[in-house]
Amino acid sequence: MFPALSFLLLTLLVGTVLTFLSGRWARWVALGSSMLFLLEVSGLLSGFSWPGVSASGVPQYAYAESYPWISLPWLHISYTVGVDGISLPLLLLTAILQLVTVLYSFDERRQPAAYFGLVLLTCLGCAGVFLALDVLLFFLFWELVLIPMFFLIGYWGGLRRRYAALKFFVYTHVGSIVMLVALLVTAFYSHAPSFDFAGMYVPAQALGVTTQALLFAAMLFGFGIKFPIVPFHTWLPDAHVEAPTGGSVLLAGLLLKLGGYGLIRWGLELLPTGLVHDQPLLYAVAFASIIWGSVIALAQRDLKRLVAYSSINHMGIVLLAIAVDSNLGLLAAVLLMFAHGVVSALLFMVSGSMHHTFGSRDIATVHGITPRTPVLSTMMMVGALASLGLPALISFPAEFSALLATWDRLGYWVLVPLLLLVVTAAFYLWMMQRVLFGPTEGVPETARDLPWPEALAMSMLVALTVLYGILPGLLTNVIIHSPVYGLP
Amino acid sequence: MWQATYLFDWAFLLPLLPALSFVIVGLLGPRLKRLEHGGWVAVGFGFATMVIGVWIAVEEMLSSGGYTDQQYTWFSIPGNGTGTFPNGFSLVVGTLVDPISALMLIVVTVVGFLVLLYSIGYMHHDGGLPRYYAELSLFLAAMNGLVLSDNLLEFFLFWELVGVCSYFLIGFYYEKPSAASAAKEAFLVTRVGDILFLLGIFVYFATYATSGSAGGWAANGFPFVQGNQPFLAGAMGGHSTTLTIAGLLILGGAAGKSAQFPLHVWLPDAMEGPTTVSALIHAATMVAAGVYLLAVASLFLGFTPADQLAIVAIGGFTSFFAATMALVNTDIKRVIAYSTISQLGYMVLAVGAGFAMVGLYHLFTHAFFKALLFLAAGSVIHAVGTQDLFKMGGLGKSMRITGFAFLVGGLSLSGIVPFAGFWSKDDLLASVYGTLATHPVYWPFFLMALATVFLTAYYIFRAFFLAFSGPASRDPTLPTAHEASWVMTGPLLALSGLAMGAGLLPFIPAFASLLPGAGIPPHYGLSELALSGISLGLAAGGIGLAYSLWGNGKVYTAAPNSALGPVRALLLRRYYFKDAYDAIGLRGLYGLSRAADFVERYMIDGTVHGLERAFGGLSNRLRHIESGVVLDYAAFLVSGLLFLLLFLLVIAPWLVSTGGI
Amino acid sequence: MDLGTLIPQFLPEFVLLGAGLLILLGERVGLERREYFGALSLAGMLLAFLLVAADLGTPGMGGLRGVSAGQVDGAAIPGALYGFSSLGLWFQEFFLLAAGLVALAFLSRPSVERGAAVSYALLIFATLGMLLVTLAADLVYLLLALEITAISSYLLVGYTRRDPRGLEAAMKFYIIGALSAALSFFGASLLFGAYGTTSLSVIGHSWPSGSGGLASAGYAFLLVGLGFEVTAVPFHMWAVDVYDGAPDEVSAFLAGGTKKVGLFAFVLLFTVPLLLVGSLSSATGSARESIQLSLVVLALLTMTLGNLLALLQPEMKRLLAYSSISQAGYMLLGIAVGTAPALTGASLQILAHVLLKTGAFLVVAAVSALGIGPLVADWRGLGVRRPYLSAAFALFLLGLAGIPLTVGFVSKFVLFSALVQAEGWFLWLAVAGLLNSALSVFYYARILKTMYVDKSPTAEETAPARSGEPLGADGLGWGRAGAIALAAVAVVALGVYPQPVLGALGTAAQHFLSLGL
Amino acid sequence: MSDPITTASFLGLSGALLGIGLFGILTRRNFILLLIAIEIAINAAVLNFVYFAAFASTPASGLNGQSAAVVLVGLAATEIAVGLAIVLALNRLRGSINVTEATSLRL
Repeated sequence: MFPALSFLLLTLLVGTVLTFLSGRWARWVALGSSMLFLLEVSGLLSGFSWPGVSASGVPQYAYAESYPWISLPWLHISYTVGVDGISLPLLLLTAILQLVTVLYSFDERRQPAAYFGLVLLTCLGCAGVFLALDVLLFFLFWELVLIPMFFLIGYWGGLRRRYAALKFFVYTHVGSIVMLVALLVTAFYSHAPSFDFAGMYVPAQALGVTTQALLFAAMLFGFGIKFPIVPFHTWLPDAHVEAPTGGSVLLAGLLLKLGGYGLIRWGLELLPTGLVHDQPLLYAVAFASIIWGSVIALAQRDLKRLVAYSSINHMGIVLLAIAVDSNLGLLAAVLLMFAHGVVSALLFMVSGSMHHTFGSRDIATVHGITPRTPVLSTMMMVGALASLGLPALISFPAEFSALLATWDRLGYWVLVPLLLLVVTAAFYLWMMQRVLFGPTEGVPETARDLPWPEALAMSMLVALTVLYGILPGLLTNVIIHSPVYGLP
Repeated sequence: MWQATYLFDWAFLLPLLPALSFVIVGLLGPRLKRLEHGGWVAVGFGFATMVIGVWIAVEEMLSSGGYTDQQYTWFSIPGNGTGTFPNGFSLVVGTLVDPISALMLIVVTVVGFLVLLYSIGYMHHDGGLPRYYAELSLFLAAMNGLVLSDNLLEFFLFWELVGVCSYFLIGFYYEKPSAASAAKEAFLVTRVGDILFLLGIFVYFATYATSGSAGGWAANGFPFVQGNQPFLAGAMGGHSTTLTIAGLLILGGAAGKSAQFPLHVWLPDAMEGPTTVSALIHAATMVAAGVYLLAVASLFLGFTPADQLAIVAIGGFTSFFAATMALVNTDIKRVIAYSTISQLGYMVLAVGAGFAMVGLYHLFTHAFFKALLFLAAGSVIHAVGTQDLFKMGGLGKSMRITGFAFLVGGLSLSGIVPFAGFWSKDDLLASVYGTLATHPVYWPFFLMALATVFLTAYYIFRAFFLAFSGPASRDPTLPTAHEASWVMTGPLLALSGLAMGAGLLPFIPAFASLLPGAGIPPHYGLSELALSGISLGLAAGGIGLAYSLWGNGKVYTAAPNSALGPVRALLLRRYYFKDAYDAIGLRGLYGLSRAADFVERYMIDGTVHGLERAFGGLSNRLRHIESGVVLDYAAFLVSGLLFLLLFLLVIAPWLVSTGGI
Repeated sequence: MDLGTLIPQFLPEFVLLGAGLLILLGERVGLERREYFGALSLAGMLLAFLLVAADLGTPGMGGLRGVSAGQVDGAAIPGALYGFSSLGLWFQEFFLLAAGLVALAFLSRPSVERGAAVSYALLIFATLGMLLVTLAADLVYLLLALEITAISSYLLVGYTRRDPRGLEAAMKFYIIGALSAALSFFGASLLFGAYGTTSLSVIGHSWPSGSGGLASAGYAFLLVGLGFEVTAVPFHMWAVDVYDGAPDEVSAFLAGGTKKVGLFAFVLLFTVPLLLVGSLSSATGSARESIQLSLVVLALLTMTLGNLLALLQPEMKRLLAYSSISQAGYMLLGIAVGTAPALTGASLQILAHVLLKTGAFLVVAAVSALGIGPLVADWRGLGVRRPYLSAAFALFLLGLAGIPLTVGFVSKFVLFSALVQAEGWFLWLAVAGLLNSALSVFYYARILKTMYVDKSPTAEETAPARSGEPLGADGLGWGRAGAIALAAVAVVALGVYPQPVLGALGTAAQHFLSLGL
Repeated sequence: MSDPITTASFLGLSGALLGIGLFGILTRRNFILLLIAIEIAINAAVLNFVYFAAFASTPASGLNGQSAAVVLVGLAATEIAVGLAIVLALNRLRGSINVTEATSLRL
């Protein structure tokens, strides 16, 4: 069978390297390779058929490949990749965001080759994480994501970029270390025959309750920092505020999803008992993130910070959906991650454009921009409405299923996220009232509406927001081809 | 009958056509200068929609109240035999044509079309017309979708969409800070209701997931109607407390949309929008959606007695409460807005008392005469450019048609025979009266409703006399008013006709089949006649009082120090509700958020920075041990040796002897 | 034994000896161009390398050394002075690799330089000593071999004799070295006193029975003596000054080469005693645990302090010195655990460090040859000015930080996996080690930031390397360029596909432990 | 061990030697005296070997110890030789053999 996934990774790698080397033409190379990426992923989607669960109850994967890599008497590591309904939508998200990011920053002037190369490298890493089914391979790609993002923030970022980049690096690195330990312990203490997912699946589930609980808690910390979960979230606002727009887009759109995906793939699937045992902790953390993110967002003046905190709130809902451990919840989690990926990307692009259109992202000083920049205003409006969960836009079906799943497990506790939806609506509406409406203030004479690359990138995201909002079936029909079935 | 099935199957055109108009006007609007920036496009689509809507309604009449349900799966999850949704779970979007939705279709499409037409004249001088017509079309689409919804989720979906349309249209004059903030307020207050509604949906969905036919409710997409039978959760059994809670949550949602107490604050402020919008959205259709929801719920899901009492209480109280605030207001639109709240209270009251159909009957008539009142008021504002009643006056001569229209609307609202309002309101009061024997607890609310008749007649005619009667305008600076073009007067006349005749339609048997069930058309026994007499008397009294105080250019001013003074102040401050909500929202929530932000910056991040500094300091300290003097290094080495010896020769053996290691 | 059996057994060592003597002879007869000596020593090292490779390649390990399979990876012969183990042979390869890289880089120093010949000869003799260490089966033999290495490296550090910094470094190195030599001698004497023999395996097996703390004291002294070699904290302080003051290539050799000898000495000395930990009666078993504990404590101290000290270190060479101190900590950890997986991990980590550290120091050599200052800050904007050189350095740093697709990542992964696999309280060692590597990432990132993010001091320097310069190797000579390139390639190759080497090391470690038992 | 008391006393002697050596190393700043101290420290080890060899349980063991002692003496000689070489170079370069003065290598 044709090694589709390896081919995908290979083309990504080649594209990245070429971009780094192609100097003035970098943006075109990047654009081309992004389109190819999207093309390949759509190919995967069209040919996707999930082989289901094997006789021994181990979930299997489409386009699966496995080649031995490192083999010692006590250590069996392989290059194993494959996709199922959980990873495929996220892979699609990666392809989409890579394309729009390249498009959005098409006019990047500072070291374009390096910039686009790093963007592509980040996406390569994310794609790898979503594809990898072996502990080492997974961790390898996981770490690989870190470096380009560090440089994107540290070199192209804002005034406090050094601080932000370092903070981002430290937090996520510490997180990934704890995660690695948890994965290693899972592999060794369960005496799994090999480090690949299939090899660990049955032994890991056979681990004792206490072990599983501890391991899952460790994974919650490790993956949670990427989520990010309160109180380990403070790297996120700084990173977002300082990062260049492209960086923020990838950060919010993809990097946060790595945490969610990892927790599902390596936590929920390998350590179900641990999950159940840790549920109170999970609920506490999720509620904390939901409340904290939403409430603090209300006080923000910097649009990027505001969106960053709303991301914390949304990812809290994702965590909640994972925590309830039902097939509806899992579906909601993946759907919501996809939705948040698209919407937050849109909102960060809006913030970025706002910054270099008006020279400020301060929603307390820039007012009534609508007459001057109608297109930008429309984008901001759609983004905000999508993010506050308006029906017929992408987030609604996801949030609806997530909250329904929560109600199903937690009963009236669901009022917590529900009421916070009001707060979320409140800070978005207030933001719109201040920035879009009212008499025009703080808008420099030179302010012009969006340049075409930004407009194009954003309109693509808007189109997706509407498309998947009206036809969520396009996604859910993929997602259900995964262990979503198997969950009790 | 073949063409019936034919058009039912095409019911989805009703949301689709205006949606199409939304896209066209939204994209091409700015190019279509000739067509009033797309206005005529919207009107055209509105007309087509009206034709189809009315046609479908007529067919529904002829098919004598059948159900026609079309379903399109939105998304679904396969079941895994366990959990709450063992047979999976599917969310559908469908079009359900049944009597009451047909009735609503008439209201929405007819008023919608008339308002669009009227806008051509009314909005002519405003900027941003493409936006206006696009959003109005989108609203029509969403409203039709809502009316045709065949399950709660879809209902909620369109419910939110009409909400956001109202948000945009209230904020149409977004340069005005007051408009922007009113829009936000409307969205947020209704959002509170929406949250309760959503939770209610959860309760129903989770409780009855497996009830009903074939695979259960969940697997079939939670339809209102299964196999031509109402789903009637109540009948499915299930824990009564759960049902009650679910019902209350639905009521919460309805209260938000229909501006019932205590979520009523947003509607008067919503008058910041263009008057046409107030007429269509905030009088005739969207705000009535709450009542429609209650009716649907009572028909297809069923309420428990506890729910009914709560609904009655809310409705009865709101009708009175809102009317009182209308008594003193000086803004012509706000007066009508308060009367809308109060009339919606009537409808809620009726539904609660178990007469959903009567409630809808009143909704039907109210839609026409309230839209008429707003459009007439709009025509006045268009002419004189102010909304302050105390600046107007004597417009009756210069604007005959408008004056006539407003008069018709006012009489209909006050419930003077034979205007439309009379029949429905009378029927409503009579029906509620009928339940008092079995539910004496309804008494106070019935009395409130009855008293409201008097207040209503008073405040609407106070407005009428202030605006139209008297010799001339009180404010000479105002432009000399004159009647507008046919696009505005035409709809006024059409609506006047409806405001007069609509109340009699149910006497046509075919039409009555749209309102199946108790008391339609009204049946007049002795007690009913007596009651009509009383209410007519009250209304007449109200009108009389209004005339004696305000007629012929008189202006009544109660001495502020008199007993009425403080009351007046209280009413003008709207019982301080808005202030209270602002306090909660701004000082409460925002303050909390600022506090949290402080904690974030200085405590959570502070800890991190503390750690950072600690490491840095440690590193610096240690580095300076490295003196560069070789003998120091030797000293360190030797001391290290001593430590090792100490450990291996003394400590370790001791530990071993004590079993430490 | 007569020469007839000795020569084939020690063929590679003799080859090196010959090369060294030839070089000295050559200088006598008036050769002075560096190229001759370089070629000669490289040839010798290459030949030795191939011979050892052949041994490793030959099944049953009889091979060219002509020793019966019993002596290689067989049961140790009681009282034998030396024995052949495949693990030892692998380490010989590591040492030859390090020495080879340095010799290659040496070529780029001024063609005619005072003491060129001597430096090559000393390099070779030091290497010779290192090779001998790997064969030791006897304490005295071990110390003797160590001294050969140590003495040659003292001289190597100060071989220019004109450079005060170099000489000061030599002086410090010598004083501390001699002191710790004395201590290890004393420790050896105590062990001999305890068991009446200097055979490593015998001592290892009989300890701690029947000696009133004499043996424990002996081990303590040896820990210090060898701790100096591996720059274990608190015996590390000389290293920073010496690496700083020595000629750059020599620092590369010290960090990449001689230090590892000490580590193998640790393996020889402590693996056997540690092997039986737990499998023994509580008293003796726990006595051995106390040694293990002290080793672990040393290791933790070493890596943590090494990292902490490197954190804010402004000078490039000193920073690298501290980082190599912390790296030694990881390796000690692997040795202290004493299981086959851990030993495998430690060995790979050592190989990784040989490549990475040698490479890094050679880049430093190249950079200072370009006249760029010793401070990290002086490297600002080097990424633009010297793209290839900077890329290589970045690669080595990423490797040291344990970033994927470098051998450094694989080695750390294997090592820490081994710690986890050992279960019990070793898990926490893995955590500590990982947290440390997280800490280390800071200063590596700091350097990367300086090279790529920060602006160059002056516009003139920001001009990219002129195109005329050789090999695009940024104008550093062929020798350095070759050595750096070689190291870089090896780093990536082993990072992408480590299986061949890793697998062999795994088996070797297995054999070695079974040999000990 | 044959006779603990004598062993103890001998160990005390060699220990004392070592101690003197270490003390010298830590306190002397003159390189020459430093070398002497080192010599003393090493000789403590040599003395141990000789003593233990003399009281060895088996002849083989005795031989082992004596040969070790001899080797160590040789090693000590080379150490000192190298040390002297460094002293000379140092003296030529700085004109002083005070080891604490050479502190150019430091932060």
